[in-house]
Amino acid sequence: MLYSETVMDHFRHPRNVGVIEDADAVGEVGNAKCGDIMRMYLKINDGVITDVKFETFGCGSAIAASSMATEMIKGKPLIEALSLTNKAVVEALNGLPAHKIHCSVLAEEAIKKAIEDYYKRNGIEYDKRDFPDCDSCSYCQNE
Amino acid sequence: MLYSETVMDHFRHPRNVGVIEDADAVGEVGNAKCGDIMRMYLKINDGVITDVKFETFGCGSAIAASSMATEMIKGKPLIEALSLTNKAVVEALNGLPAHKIHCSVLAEEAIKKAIEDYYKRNGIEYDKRDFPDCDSCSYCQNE
Amino acid sequence: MNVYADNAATTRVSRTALRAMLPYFDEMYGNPSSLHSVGQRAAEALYEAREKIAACIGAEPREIYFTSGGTESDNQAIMSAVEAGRRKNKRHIISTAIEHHAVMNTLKKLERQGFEVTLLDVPENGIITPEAVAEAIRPDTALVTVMYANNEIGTIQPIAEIGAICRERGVIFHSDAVQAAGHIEINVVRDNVDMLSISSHKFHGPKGVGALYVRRSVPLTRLIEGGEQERNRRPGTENVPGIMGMAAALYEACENMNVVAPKIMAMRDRLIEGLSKIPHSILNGDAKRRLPGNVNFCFEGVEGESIVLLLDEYGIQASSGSACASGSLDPSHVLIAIGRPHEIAHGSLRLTLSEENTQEEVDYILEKVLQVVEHLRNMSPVWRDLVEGKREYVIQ
Amino acid sequence: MNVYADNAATTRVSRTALRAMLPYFDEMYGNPSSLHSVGQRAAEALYEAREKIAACIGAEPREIYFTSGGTESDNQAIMSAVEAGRRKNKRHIISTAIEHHAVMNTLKKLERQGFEVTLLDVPENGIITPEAVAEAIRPDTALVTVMYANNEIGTIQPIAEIGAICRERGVIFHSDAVQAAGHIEINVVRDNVDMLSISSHKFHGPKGVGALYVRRSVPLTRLIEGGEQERNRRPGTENVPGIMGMAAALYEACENMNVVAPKIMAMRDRLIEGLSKIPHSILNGDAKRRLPGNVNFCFEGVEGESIVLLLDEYGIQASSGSACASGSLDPSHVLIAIGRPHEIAHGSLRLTLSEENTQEEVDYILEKVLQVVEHLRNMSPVWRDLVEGKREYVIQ
Ligand SMILES: Cc1ncc(COP(=O)(O)O)c(C=O)c1O
Ligand SMILES: Cc1ncc(COP(=O)(O)O)c(C=O)c1O
Repeated sequence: MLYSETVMDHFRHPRNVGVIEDADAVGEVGNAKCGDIMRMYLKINDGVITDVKFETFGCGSAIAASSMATEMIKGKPLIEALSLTNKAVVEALNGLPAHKIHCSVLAEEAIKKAIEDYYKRNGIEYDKRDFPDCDSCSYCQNE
Repeated sequence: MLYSETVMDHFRHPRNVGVIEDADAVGEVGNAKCGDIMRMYLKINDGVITDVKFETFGCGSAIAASSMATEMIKGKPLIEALSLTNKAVVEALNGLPAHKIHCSVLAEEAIKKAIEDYYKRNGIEYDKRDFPDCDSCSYCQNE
Repeated sequence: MNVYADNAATTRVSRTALRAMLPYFDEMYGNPSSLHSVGQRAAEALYEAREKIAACIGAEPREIYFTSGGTESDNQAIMSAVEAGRRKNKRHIISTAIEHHAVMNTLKKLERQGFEVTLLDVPENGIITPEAVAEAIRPDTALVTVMYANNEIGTIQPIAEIGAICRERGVIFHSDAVQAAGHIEINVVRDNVDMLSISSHKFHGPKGVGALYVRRSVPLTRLIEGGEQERNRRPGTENVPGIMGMAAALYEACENMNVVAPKIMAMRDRLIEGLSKIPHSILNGDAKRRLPGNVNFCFEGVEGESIVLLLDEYGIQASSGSACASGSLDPSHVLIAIGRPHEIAHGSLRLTLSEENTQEEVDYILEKVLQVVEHLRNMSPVWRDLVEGKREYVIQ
Repeated sequence: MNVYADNAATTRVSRTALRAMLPYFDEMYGNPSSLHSVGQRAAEALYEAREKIAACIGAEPREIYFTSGGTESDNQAIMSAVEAGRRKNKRHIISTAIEHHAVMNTLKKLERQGFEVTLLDVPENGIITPEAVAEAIRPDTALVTVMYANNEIGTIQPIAEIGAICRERGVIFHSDAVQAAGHIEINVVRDNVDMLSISSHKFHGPKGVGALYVRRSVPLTRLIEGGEQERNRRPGTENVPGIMGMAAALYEACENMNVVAPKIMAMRDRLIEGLSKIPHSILNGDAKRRLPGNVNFCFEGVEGESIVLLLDEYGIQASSGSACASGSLDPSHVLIAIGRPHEIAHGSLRLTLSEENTQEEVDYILEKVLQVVEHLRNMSPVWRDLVEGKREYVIQ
């Protein structure tokens, strides 16, 4: 199969799909042009992610990676969520095909974007270089 | 099949194979280098071919063409044998593959060579141009 | 229920084709170049196959060359025309923006070698006009290559009209008929085609074998060097069983076409009608001038691979225009060429039917596609934005 | 009695190979590029086949590329090495005078394109020396290509020794192992081979499919353009059943080699011994360093095609070195290369055995060859001249 059983499980039954209407932070990466968009909604309490939901437009591995990533940060302190790497997501998914690795990168970045949004909303200082920006992404050749 | 049934019949059971020890004429064409040699022996009486035998070193169609050609001139006046064309031999054989046509040419030429030999032995004048000569043959590239 | 609806990708080998192949594996397994009877029996089989295929497309047996598939046929046809052109200092090639990669990438290679390639724009209906070809022809045009029918959106090009123009203007005309052969009627004489590619596995023959029709007077050069097989134009021991399977499959497809095609077209049109009811969906390619079995839709707000994977969960095999499987993130060049924006082109679904499909299956497909599109839209941030008016619908 | 003794031309597809192919025609008929389960099952099959073939020759799965046969593999290997050489301005190629046409004619094409080709002379035993290769290598040598075993006279080249020299000198080394694979042990690591061609139908697999081994670090360029199959190196929908058949056949051949080869060699040696008793006959190629099943003789005073055709009348399928069937009048370039004069080279007979042959068949062959050679000598003007002393025997 193209995807591992874990990927397929998360694709078939994605965890934490949906919206948090009163989210404390929202992060979005990708664009429809390049074929993948991920949006993460966080509820944050005392520096801990108490709830997380996602919406994804994208391929099977994008959906699975979003689902897995939300599982991995739910209930975790922000600082721990920030250190989640795409590699960890790939491992948790039992691997992704080489050309789908970028989906795990998107998941990592969507979380970071959401946390950045939280820092911004709350006037918390942070180092911009720790956060992704779309221009540095090489996956889709924006015209 | 590569060859028509007629070719195979003449190849399997060649007519007039052998030598005429006291032949009135012998003609030989081709050479071992190019893979085909035909030798025709004639008995001639009153300008008529009363007997003919052949020996051939060569492929299936060379043997069949020799056999067919001897059948076609046996009992015929020299003048008629001289007008035997390779095309007639091919037709009598029910066709030859394109790259085997030269075998029928060899058969025609072997007969002509034999008749030329007869003319020479008997001091009969003839036009050299009516007879084949190996140099004009394009089938084997003699180095 | 299991519904195979990906017949443009490849087809099941028919019983007729399989039956035609089997004896050549372990009974008449000779090499057609061998002089002996076992080899000659294989050589005779090859000739029969050549006759059958020729008969199906209005050609003569000696105008048929066997290859390893559609890709090789396309490559050899184009490289041959280009070789002939090179000798006359003609370095211009005309094609379309919606060709298969086998043609497109060969043209790209030629561009790198200094050839000039004009790719004709394709209107939204996916069908180029003969006039566009006529206008593009120049004195130095070595080749016009236009596919008979498109592999993604199924549109059928006006090949006979283009052929007439090329013949009149003295330009070699090749058509990639890989998707057309066995599905719609082809006649190389009527169509004035000089070269035509076919691939066995697209009409219920085996994979790994194809043919190239080359008109008598058109020069064909070798793509590979070796022995003297295929009249010294395509070396290598011939794939005798594969060729027998291809010939049997094409013959059967052409014989049954009049009966089978209308049946498939009815299913196609029912599918098109049903899918059109999904809001913000659009049919790709002309509704009528398309292959009998081809249905291709874009659904706004969802991505193609996930549609395909979810349908597969329901036992439905389909494909998406996007070339995800191949590692590329680019959406289909065909959908872009007919004017679909990138975000829409990513959300395409291709369903390609054969005579093995049933009305019942069509209804099952309709039910499941509806379900899957709804499911995916429900988790799509793009769809949310559209619904909430934050983004404008591309497809009304 | 019917005796197939032309296994170097092609072989019967084994039951194992056929069984491995069958499910992929009409059950698991998916396109390996398709995302859905039917396609992915085919993709998995492809991977299994790659593993099997790799295991047989000591390679890694990702070093195996599937092609349409030995000819294509040879072409792609040579053209790739040449492409790599061109970039470094290396325009010299070393090969032997006894290569198959797939190699020889590719080299001829390259000569026309300005490459310099050194064809190593071959001694009478048909085996070149590693020293000859070492001496021929120059700073601008882009490729050494030497066949593993010869298709006509069966001689086995010292591939491991040549490989060691090429590796040391940094020259790409390709070997056409079409006749060797499945018949003698090959290990690409031990042999220091960079590229190696095989063809399925020479070891009881199906026709029209082959493979090319390419060492990890060696660049492979495309011969044909198209989709991204075979890691973007060989486009075109993969011949899945053919590939499965090839893998199964090679695996079986390699597994059984230790048992089967000695049996075939015993038959071979019995044939050689028997045929040597025919006056003025000579074995072509080294008596021991030859393929297990290969017997090749010249008989003075007779021509090869007629031997083959008459043997066929007795139910024995054999071949002649001369390329009569192909329309050429030239005798085998291999026999000429090992020093047989033209007139002798025309009179060759190749008998190639497989595990399907029996001792009884060998005796039958011996009886019939004797008979046929005598029959043909009796009608041969050349033989008469030899017997009558008008011509000198070439073979004593
Ligand atoms: C040594 C050798 N190389 C290459 C080939 C070509 O293989 P294929 O005919 O399968 O393309 C053959 C057999 O024909 C061969 O014997
Ligand atoms: C239009 C078209 N051309 C060429 C090809 C290539 O054929 P094959 O994969 O058999 O080489 C295909 C299918 O893949 C096709 O659909």
